[in-house]
Amino acid sequence: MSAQQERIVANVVVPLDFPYNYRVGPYIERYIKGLGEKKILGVKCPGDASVIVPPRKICGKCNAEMSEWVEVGPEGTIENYTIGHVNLNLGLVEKADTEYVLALIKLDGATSLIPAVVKGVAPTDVEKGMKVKAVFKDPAEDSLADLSHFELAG
Amino acid sequence: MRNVGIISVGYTPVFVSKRKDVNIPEMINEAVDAAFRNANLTPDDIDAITFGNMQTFEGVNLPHLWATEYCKALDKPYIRISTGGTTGMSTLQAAYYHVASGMHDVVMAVTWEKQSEGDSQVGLSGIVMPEAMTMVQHGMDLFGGKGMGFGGGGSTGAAAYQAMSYLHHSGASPEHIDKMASLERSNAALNPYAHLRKKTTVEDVQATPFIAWPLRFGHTCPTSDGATVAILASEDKVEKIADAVAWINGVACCTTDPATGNFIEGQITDPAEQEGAKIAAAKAYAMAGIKDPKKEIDMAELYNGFAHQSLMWLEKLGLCDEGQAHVMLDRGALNIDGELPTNASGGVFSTNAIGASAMNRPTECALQIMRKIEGGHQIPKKIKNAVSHGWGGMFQYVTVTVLGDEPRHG
Amino acid sequence: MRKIAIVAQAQIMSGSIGVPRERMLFDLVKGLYDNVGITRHDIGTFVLCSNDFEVGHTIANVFEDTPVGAYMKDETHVEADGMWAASYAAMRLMSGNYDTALVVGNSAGATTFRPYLVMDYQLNPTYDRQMGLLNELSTAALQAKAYLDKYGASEDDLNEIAARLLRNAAMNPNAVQSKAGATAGDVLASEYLYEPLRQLQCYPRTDGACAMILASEERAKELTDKPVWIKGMGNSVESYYLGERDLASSRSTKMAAERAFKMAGLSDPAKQVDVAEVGAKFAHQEPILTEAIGLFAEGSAAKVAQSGAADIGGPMPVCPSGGGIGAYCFSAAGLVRIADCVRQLQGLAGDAQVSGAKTAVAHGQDGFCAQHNAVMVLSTEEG
Amino acid sequence: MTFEMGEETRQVPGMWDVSTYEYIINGGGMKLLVDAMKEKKIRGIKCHQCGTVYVPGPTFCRKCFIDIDDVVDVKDTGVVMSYCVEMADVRGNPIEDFRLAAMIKLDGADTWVTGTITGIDWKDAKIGMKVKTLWVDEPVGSLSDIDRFEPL
Repeated sequence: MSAQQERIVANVVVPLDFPYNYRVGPYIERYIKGLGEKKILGVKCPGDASVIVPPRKICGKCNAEMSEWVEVGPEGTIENYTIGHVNLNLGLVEKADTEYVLALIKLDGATSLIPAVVKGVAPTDVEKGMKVKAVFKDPAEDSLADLSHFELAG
Repeated sequence: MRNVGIISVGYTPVFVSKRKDVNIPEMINEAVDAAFRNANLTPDDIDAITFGNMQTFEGVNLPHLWATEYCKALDKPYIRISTGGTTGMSTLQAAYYHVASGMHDVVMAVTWEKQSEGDSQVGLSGIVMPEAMTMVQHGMDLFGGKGMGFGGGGSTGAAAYQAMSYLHHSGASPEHIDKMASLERSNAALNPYAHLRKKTTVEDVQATPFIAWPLRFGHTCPTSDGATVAILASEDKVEKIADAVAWINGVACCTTDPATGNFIEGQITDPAEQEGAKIAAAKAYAMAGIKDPKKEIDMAELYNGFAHQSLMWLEKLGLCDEGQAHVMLDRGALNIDGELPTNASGGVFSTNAIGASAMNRPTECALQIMRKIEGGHQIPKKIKNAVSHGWGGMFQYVTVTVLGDEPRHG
Repeated sequence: MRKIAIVAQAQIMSGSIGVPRERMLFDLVKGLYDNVGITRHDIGTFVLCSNDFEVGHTIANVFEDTPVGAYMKDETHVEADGMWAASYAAMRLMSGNYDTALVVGNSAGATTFRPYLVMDYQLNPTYDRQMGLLNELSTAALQAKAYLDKYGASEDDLNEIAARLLRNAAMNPNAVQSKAGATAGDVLASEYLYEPLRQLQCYPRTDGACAMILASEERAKELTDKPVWIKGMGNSVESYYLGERDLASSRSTKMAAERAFKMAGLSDPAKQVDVAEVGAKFAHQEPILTEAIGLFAEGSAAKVAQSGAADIGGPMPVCPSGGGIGAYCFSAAGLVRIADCVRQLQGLAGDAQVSGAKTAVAHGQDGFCAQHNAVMVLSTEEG
Repeated sequence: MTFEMGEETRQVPGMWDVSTYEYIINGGGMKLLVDAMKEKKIRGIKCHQCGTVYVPGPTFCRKCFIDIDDVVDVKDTGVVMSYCVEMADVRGNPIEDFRLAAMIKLDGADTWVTGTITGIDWKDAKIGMKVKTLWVDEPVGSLSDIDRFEPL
């Protein structure tokens, strides 16, 4: 290819974003309504009796439809965690103002773990097995954010 | 080569413009369960799953991963195919090769779109976004029409150019497009899985305004939410687990070039030329042992985002001579009870969950062959050979699948 | 089943490719054709691999057909990791419908898109994407922590793995992140992102493409005297939901490997495999993946890292190319792992050559914490 | 069929941040073209093997699969290969002034360009009719230096 053409490369940026709106479906809909009443709802699999939070239609292990609703938590246990030193902003790494604890939490009565931020404990002190308790937004916003974060229990 | 057949088809209970009651994987799951139910199969019967949609229409990257449980795919081989408008049939053909290769015996193909989650106009214009921006940077007047290079055709895009070129070369008139539109919408009215299901007269079509002459609103497809699933099996498995089968006897695909979208490097082909369709059709017929498609093909399901395309594809796929499609239309040959029933389902033109649109063509053929059509559009005559067709990309992709009531011999 | 071989491969990767994607593809593929001595008309079927969210427009392959020579040809497109494109191409050949296939994957994660953002688009938009807690890095850190806790491995072991990969990458002309003589100390000196994950344990942003020609037995022997046979293929998927998975191990990789080894007729991979190229995006994924494949004992990362067992000169060399730490070309990543195995088996790996390598295993992944995994067994022996 | 859709569920937002992407596009053919337009000329690239003339010019011939770089001028007259008449905007709203939009094969080129044709009632437009370029008075090196096309 000729040098003449090789030199000419256009860097193009498209000055717009594509918006979407997602229907949450009946399971997340009911889960959000539960949060408004400070309740964390899961569903129980008729196959292996596992309790899944957040709730969804299908248990993949049993290929069964889950329709039995159960309340779990609000207390739970830290099963796994990481200490965040950064945040991602539109895919770019930014240093976090303060380090924070992101944990996978097993709610009492649940089989699955949910990811959540744990506050009120120094990152250096956090440990697997710690008991934590859900903190709800008050007043509720009628959104997923109503389960705000977790803090140490008791 | 191993023979492969479609042994079950599952649709979402409806194809509509907005499924407000379910999320994406919940909708997909409705079609998956229907496919199992319709052939008394269970997930344990499935060796692998192929999955296809156009992901920018929902803005979810690799959605098969989120949908794993809902496709009953846990612990199974799983692959995602995406080729634009042809995605549905490309996904079916991927399932075909999973079986024909000898790697697997029973494979499920899952295709869908939930277009109400996004903006399909944006999704489609997104195909050429960087190129269009380059043109704009060089002074193209994108919609104003001044200067060189603007798209034209309004919301029909280059389809209007394609329609005009087709009419010119075929001798068909704009009224033939109205007539084809009315025929297909009336077929759709008989199909419980169609989206636009209102019996439509030629006058009804002609009452709709023009978008870009020669195309009217009444010539354009809707955007739909829906999913379609097919289960394929090898010949030996068919005998064991299937009560009905339609054989996939010929598969082919072809790409030309982004004929109407390569603004910055020269548009090279007539959008109505569609050489790729001729190449793919010839391959698929040869594979299926079909020597004279005009005589041997009993029905056609063609991908028609716009009503003129049904006529155009009939000619490109060798189902009639060039310029004869509208003559067949006039003598009723394309009706459900005609010589060559064409888009008895109502076509993409009546139902368009885009990732599933090119899948609904072969699944319609399969159900017609199995005589398992629900609703009133079962073709009365016996179907020995059917041809299904997909179209997409920037007018450049064509897929063809030939189905039969008997497997290929030799 | 019909025997399929890889005839030749070509790859180009960079931290800033600087030319249009289409031009990059044309140069790469034209070079491959010339190198093998064929033209585009010798290719029976084209299988492309790219992703709308990586190329940044709808229908990723729309402008990829002509640059790879597919004009008026049979072409299809896989939208997943390149490993799936290669195995699908192999299946198309195995069917008997074609004798030759070109597989091409490409991705411009350094220039065009932001890999961590594109991963965000994989999140369930009705929950995880709304919560904003999970992302490429936080999920990786949770996976690393799960492994360290379960098997008592140390962060130093992860640093040793990263250091080895950086050293190997220094011998790979295509690597975009490398350091000759890198030590665990170098990795330790890099910033924490999410503990225990450090910057140098992560894949770098990479532009590039990889192309390879597959052929049936007859054609392969006509086209090369060094065919690399595809002996086994397998893939498997596990749950999307991290809270329902054992992150310290990879169930789906284990199943994928079992399927691939069964097809290849390998009973004792740890002994029978000479070299492995796994698509680990992060240092901690290497032990998780190689253990699942069966190359090392479960939970043996510490022992392997400290003993140098995975070194190029060691008993079970892993990623002599530098793997995902050297370069990670998203949609093409798994294809690059296969290509690096081909380089080893054809004796073209230069300073990183594993002497006498006859059997190799390649791995590719998709999803968070490697939700979906594929394994391919390659060999110089037709068998 | 008696399928009843369930209750409507809420929507949550999402975004594809296309504006964060940086595309690298071949600018060679476009630059060649718009530079020529400054002199009221139309310039493309010819494949020295098959003779195909592309406007704007790519860096390789998609048929012959070889690098191409022969710069050629094509005429500013051409033939209408296809056309349509825009009667609604891209969102489908009817417009007052219909626009005759055409795909035009410029004499000497194998590829087509699109443009607006004026000076003829749209009902009289024909595929195959000859048209000529109407240039703006003072071209600046932009695709808009071609104002429109008119029957020859």
